[in-house]
Amino acid sequence: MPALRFRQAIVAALTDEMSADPTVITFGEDIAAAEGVFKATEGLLATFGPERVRDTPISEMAFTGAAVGAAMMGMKPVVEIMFIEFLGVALDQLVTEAAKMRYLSQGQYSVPMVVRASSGSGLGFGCQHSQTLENWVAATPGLKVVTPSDPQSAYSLLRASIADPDPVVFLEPRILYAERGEVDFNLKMKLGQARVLTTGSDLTIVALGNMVNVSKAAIAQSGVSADLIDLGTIVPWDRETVLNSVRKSKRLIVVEEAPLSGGWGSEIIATVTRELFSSLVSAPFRITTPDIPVPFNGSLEAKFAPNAADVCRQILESMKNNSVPDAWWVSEGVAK
Amino acid sequence: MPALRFRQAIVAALTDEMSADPTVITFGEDIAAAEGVFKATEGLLATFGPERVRDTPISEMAFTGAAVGAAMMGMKPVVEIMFIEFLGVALDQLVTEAAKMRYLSQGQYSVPMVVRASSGSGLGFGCQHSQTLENWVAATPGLKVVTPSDPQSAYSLLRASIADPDPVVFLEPRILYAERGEVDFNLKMKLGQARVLTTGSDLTIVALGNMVNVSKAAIAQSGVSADLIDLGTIVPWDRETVLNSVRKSKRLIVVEEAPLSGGWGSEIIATVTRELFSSLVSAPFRITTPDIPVPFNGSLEAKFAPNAADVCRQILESMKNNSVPDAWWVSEGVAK
Amino acid sequence: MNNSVERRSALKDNEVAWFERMLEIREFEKQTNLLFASGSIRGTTHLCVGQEALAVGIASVLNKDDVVAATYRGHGLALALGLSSHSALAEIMGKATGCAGGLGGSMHLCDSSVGILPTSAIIGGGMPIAAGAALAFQIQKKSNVAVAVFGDGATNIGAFHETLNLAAIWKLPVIFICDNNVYGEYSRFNITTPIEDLHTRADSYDMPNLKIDGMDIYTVRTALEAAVERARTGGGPTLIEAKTYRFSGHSRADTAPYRPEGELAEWEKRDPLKVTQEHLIAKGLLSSEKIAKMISETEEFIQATIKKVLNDPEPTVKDMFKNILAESKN
Amino acid sequence: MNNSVERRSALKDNEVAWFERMLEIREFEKQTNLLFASGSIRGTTHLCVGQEALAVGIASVLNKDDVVAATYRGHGLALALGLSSHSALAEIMGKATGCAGGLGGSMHLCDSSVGILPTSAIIGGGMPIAAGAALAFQIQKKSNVAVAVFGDGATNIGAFHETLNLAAIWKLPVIFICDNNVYGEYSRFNITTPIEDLHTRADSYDMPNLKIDGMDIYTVRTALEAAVERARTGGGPTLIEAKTYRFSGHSRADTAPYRPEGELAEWEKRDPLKVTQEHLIAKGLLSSEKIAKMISETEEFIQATIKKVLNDPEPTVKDMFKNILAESKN
Ligand SMILES: Cc1ncc(C[n+]2csc(CCOP(=O)(O)OP(=O)(O)O)c2C)c(N)n1
Ligand SMILES: Cc1ncc(C[n+]2csc(CCOP(=O)(O)OP(=O)(O)O)c2C)c(N)n1
Ligand SMILES: [Mg+2]
Ligand SMILES: [Mg+2]
Repeated sequence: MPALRFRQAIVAALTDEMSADPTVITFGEDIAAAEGVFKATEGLLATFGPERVRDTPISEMAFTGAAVGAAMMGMKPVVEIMFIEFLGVALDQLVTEAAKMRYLSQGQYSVPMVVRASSGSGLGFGCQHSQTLENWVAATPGLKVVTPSDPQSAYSLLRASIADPDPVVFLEPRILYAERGEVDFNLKMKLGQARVLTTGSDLTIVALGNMVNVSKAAIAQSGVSADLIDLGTIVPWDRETVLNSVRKSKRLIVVEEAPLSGGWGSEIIATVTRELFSSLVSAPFRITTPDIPVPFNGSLEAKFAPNAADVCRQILESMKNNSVPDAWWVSEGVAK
Repeated sequence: MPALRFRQAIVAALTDEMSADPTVITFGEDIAAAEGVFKATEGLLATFGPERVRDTPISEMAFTGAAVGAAMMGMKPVVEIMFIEFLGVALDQLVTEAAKMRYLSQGQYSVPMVVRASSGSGLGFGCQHSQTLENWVAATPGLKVVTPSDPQSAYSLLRASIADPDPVVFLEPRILYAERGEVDFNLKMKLGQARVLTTGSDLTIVALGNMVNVSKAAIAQSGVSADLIDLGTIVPWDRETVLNSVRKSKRLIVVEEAPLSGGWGSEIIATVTRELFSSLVSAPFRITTPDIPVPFNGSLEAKFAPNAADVCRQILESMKNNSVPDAWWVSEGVAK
Repeated sequence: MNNSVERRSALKDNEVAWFERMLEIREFEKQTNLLFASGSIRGTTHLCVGQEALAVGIASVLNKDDVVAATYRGHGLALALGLSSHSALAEIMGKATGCAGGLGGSMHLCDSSVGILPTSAIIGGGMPIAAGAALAFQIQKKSNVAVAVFGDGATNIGAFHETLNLAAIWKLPVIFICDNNVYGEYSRFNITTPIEDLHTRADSYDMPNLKIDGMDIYTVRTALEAAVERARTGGGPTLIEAKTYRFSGHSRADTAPYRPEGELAEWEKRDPLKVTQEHLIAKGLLSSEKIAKMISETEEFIQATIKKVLNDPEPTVKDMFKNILAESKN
Repeated sequence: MNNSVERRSALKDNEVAWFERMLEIREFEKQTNLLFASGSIRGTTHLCVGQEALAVGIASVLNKDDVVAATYRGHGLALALGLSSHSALAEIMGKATGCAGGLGGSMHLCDSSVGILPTSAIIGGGMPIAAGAALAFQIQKKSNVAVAVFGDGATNIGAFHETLNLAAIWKLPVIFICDNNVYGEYSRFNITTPIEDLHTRADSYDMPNLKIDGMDIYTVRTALEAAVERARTGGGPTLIEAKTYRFSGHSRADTAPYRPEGELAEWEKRDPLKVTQEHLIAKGLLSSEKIAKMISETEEFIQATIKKVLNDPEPTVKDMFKNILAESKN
């Protein structure tokens, strides 16, 4: 199996879907001639030509909406929103148009499109280019929301997203673009199906995107025996896998790169609590970012998103006395 | 105390703030000459003139952003986004600009603006004009999010929102505009402070907006002894009041007009579970809308948002055996 | 072949059918208004009385495989394009027999068999979608066109600007039709827009543009035919501004008190039904007797439709859980 | 009076100071680029080499109580408007001494004492904000103006259209300056925009507009002075398109391989520093000796600044929790 960078896995998924299905097209800002600011569309223009691979003006509303319309007419457009923040100028087309089309036409029209967007902190891009923002799309019946954590899931989940008959928001943790990993091109993954990456008896950790890698390192450091669940798809998320794991482990931590207030992780906690309340031995809890904009300074940004050392600390503290550890900003006395 | 309609309480709050503070201005589509499609700005143009009360073009991005800039220059703009959905064409200015200005200027600039937006279902406006969409703004450090539930809180919380030095999203349940209630103009309410509307020993119910009224009716029907907490402010929400209540009642239900997946209520559940896990006698849970677009048909729309009868059923079932009742769509066998 | 397709092809080169359809729309809107006033329709309605010539003109020029992205003010266009009055009214009344099963309502009509994309209730919502449909046609090497119809007020929304630019740079087979009915909600368009002729905004995109009399179906057709021909043959998009007038209020119970006195009366002189009727009489295609008969038949037909719709079933609770994702199809 | 205000007033009617400031910006950007390349600056940078005449021209015309909403490509404008090289570089290097405490970074410079609104990293983000500032001035009956500076690519975003329309209809004292540096990221502007002269887009809003040579500070000043005068006296907004050229790549390590051969060299003939220098020499205000001295002094000054910044403290963990809401002030 080849070892690909994450961004190359994206390219491979696009290439394979575009080769297999002539209705797949892709467009976005500087994705064609320049092959993408993250080089996640490298070679596509050369391979598939300017009809199917297009540069757009800086007009996210227009080109996201164009994807909706093209999808309704039988194409499978994949658009790149360079940074998820830019959906702030185009959200209407996704949440209020694309997600409603099947319903409003009672199945006469469907919208098989994918919005790829880079997301998350870690690269020193400042607070307007470093957010995760899943909350903008996560409470939208009619949309699916996917986040890969490594080149393999980037490849397999992007293929599944493109093949999906409904609109999918595919969030790429931009900190991972340059990371390498082996990719089995024959490995299919289904949307809505989580991966159990490590198995263990004491604890269930649910994570997404780069927090999967952080959690994996933290588990190793901590020495606990834990199920690590890579959710992969946030909407719809894999309740069965998570519930089965927690049934066994009786303990749950969600590790999440999103603000403490309002992130998607509380959804997992609320559901697990609802379903498994009496079998839990301790309070399920989240490890998140603090409720602050993403800071630019490098050492501060490194502290901003959950990191392995702090996740490890919280795992160990929580296991020791079945209690919920303080967030680092509380234990370090810098904030409430 | 006068009995005002909810929309009149909005008018009164705007009038009183504009009288007290010449920097308060307001603009939006058809809010001046026509006095608002919901008549929530009635009389303002006549009283305060065309300089401070303005009709805008259909340009939500421009006028929301204009409020940001005016606020930075010492004004206190209140803009009306007629239906919260229209923030889908303007979210950038709120989440990525307004909420970041204080941080990015390290306190040199602040953005004391209010975005008023009608929200929610119940009036037969169809799925693009009936959503609640708090999730678009709720996970944004730097923003406050407020929802009144009656004319009194509409009046007092809107005044507090306008006086607040930071950007506030003020969501008005549009089903309430015509409802009447007594308003004490001297009653001040603070953002972030919940109201305990009924007190009881057996159960804590947390609700927001019109779900407060639904919950009140349900509590009365059910005969249980419950604390009914009207959150009022979702961000930052009043953890103390909620935790204190649940400490006493040991049971929590959140009643929420938002999709089951991804709504703000899971935040309350996750926090209460984290803090009070060992003292809870049963699983805290949410009563929400199903994960579907808002249906137009009247009887279906009436079933869509939690109603008193169903909340009452769920209260009674949950009290009977300390378990979590099924959502109506599960118990009625229409969906999973 | 379904009813909508037949109704659509009935307009093909049949001038009397145009008039007939305009009459149907006029009566449909009149009755919709009454049903709303009497409480039989909930939510809201946006009538297109005064704008029938544009709707039928568009429908008479386009093929059924062309698509149209219209707005909440879409009853007339939908009926013109082929949707039956029954299906439209049933939708507006929330019946299971409506074009969206009663789940969409007045602002969301749809019929894929004749290219009616779900109408959007968001200003500017349909424009990029029309461009996207046109993009699909271009890539598929089809000669179909997409049409976006929107109001004067909508020319101030960002999506208008972005979409026209995108369509121009990609030379998409899309026609933008600004139905300038003088008002956006309760505001005369000059309150919100600093220019008089909105079509000139297309100059910003080097896009052919023109204004036309939207009250005259013949004028509408001529302009549209040229634009459609250009689009079908790779010449790219066009912006057409049709000057019309909204004879009714904006929505619901609005009686348009903000209109200057006499303005409505002035425009009523050019009522599209009157204009068409004069053409047809002059051409010898209609007589006043025939017209009177058509009117009373239309009235009867709409009354019968109302009766039928009133007896139609409502969607079930199960229905509202369908068609959200492909998996929830049935 | 703080340093920024002094630096700003130093430009008042002082042609030599303009040149000096342009030299400072040029050297600042050159060193920023090197610091980025050597790993001392993280994240990204967007240089404005080639665009200095516009930046300093703007700063030399505006009063310190006027405000400017600029973009991520904002180093030059910020320095021109008065921000010190130290404060700017410290911000870019994430130091506590930066204008945003090291929490903002290269794309977010700010200084309220001279009207630098936090620069926005979102295309079109600053335009409505500038209009809003102008609205405040209008209501406050101040004669201040607001200026929005943005790129050629930004004229395709919805906010551009909406904001120009709003500013026109309200006659706001705002000046829109399109810094057309030929490229938006890696795309020549004609790839994404079907017209050559972007300023003509203001015709859509009945707004005065013109294009100018953005390489010549004298031209910039003349055009801006007229626009500012119009704005201050109630005449409303103006759109100025300044034709400039981005001598560097878009950001970070981009070397602009997509540029046609010879294009850069062609534009370098009109390097704004060269142009200004020629003016000043012709006017007898500068000699080549003086210029050589200024250059070496500037180099030394920036080197000294770098040294200082490198020794500056980083923000503490506590700092990042401040200034989110009024309550979190300290
Ligand atoms: C983004 C957005 N903003 C505001 C509205 C509310 N709204 C509905 S119709 C309307 C007026 C539209 O005027 P115009 O474009 O002239 O169309 P007309 O109603 O006259 O057909 C407005 C402001 C909306 N639906 N969407
Ligand atoms: C809404 C949005 N879309 C896309 C981007 C990514 N982006 C950053 S700079 C840029 C090019 C802007 O070009 P132009 O307006 O000409 O400004 P310049 O960089 O040349 O100064 C793009 C597309 C963004 N920041 N915001
Ligand atoms: Mg109109
Ligand atoms: Mg540029």
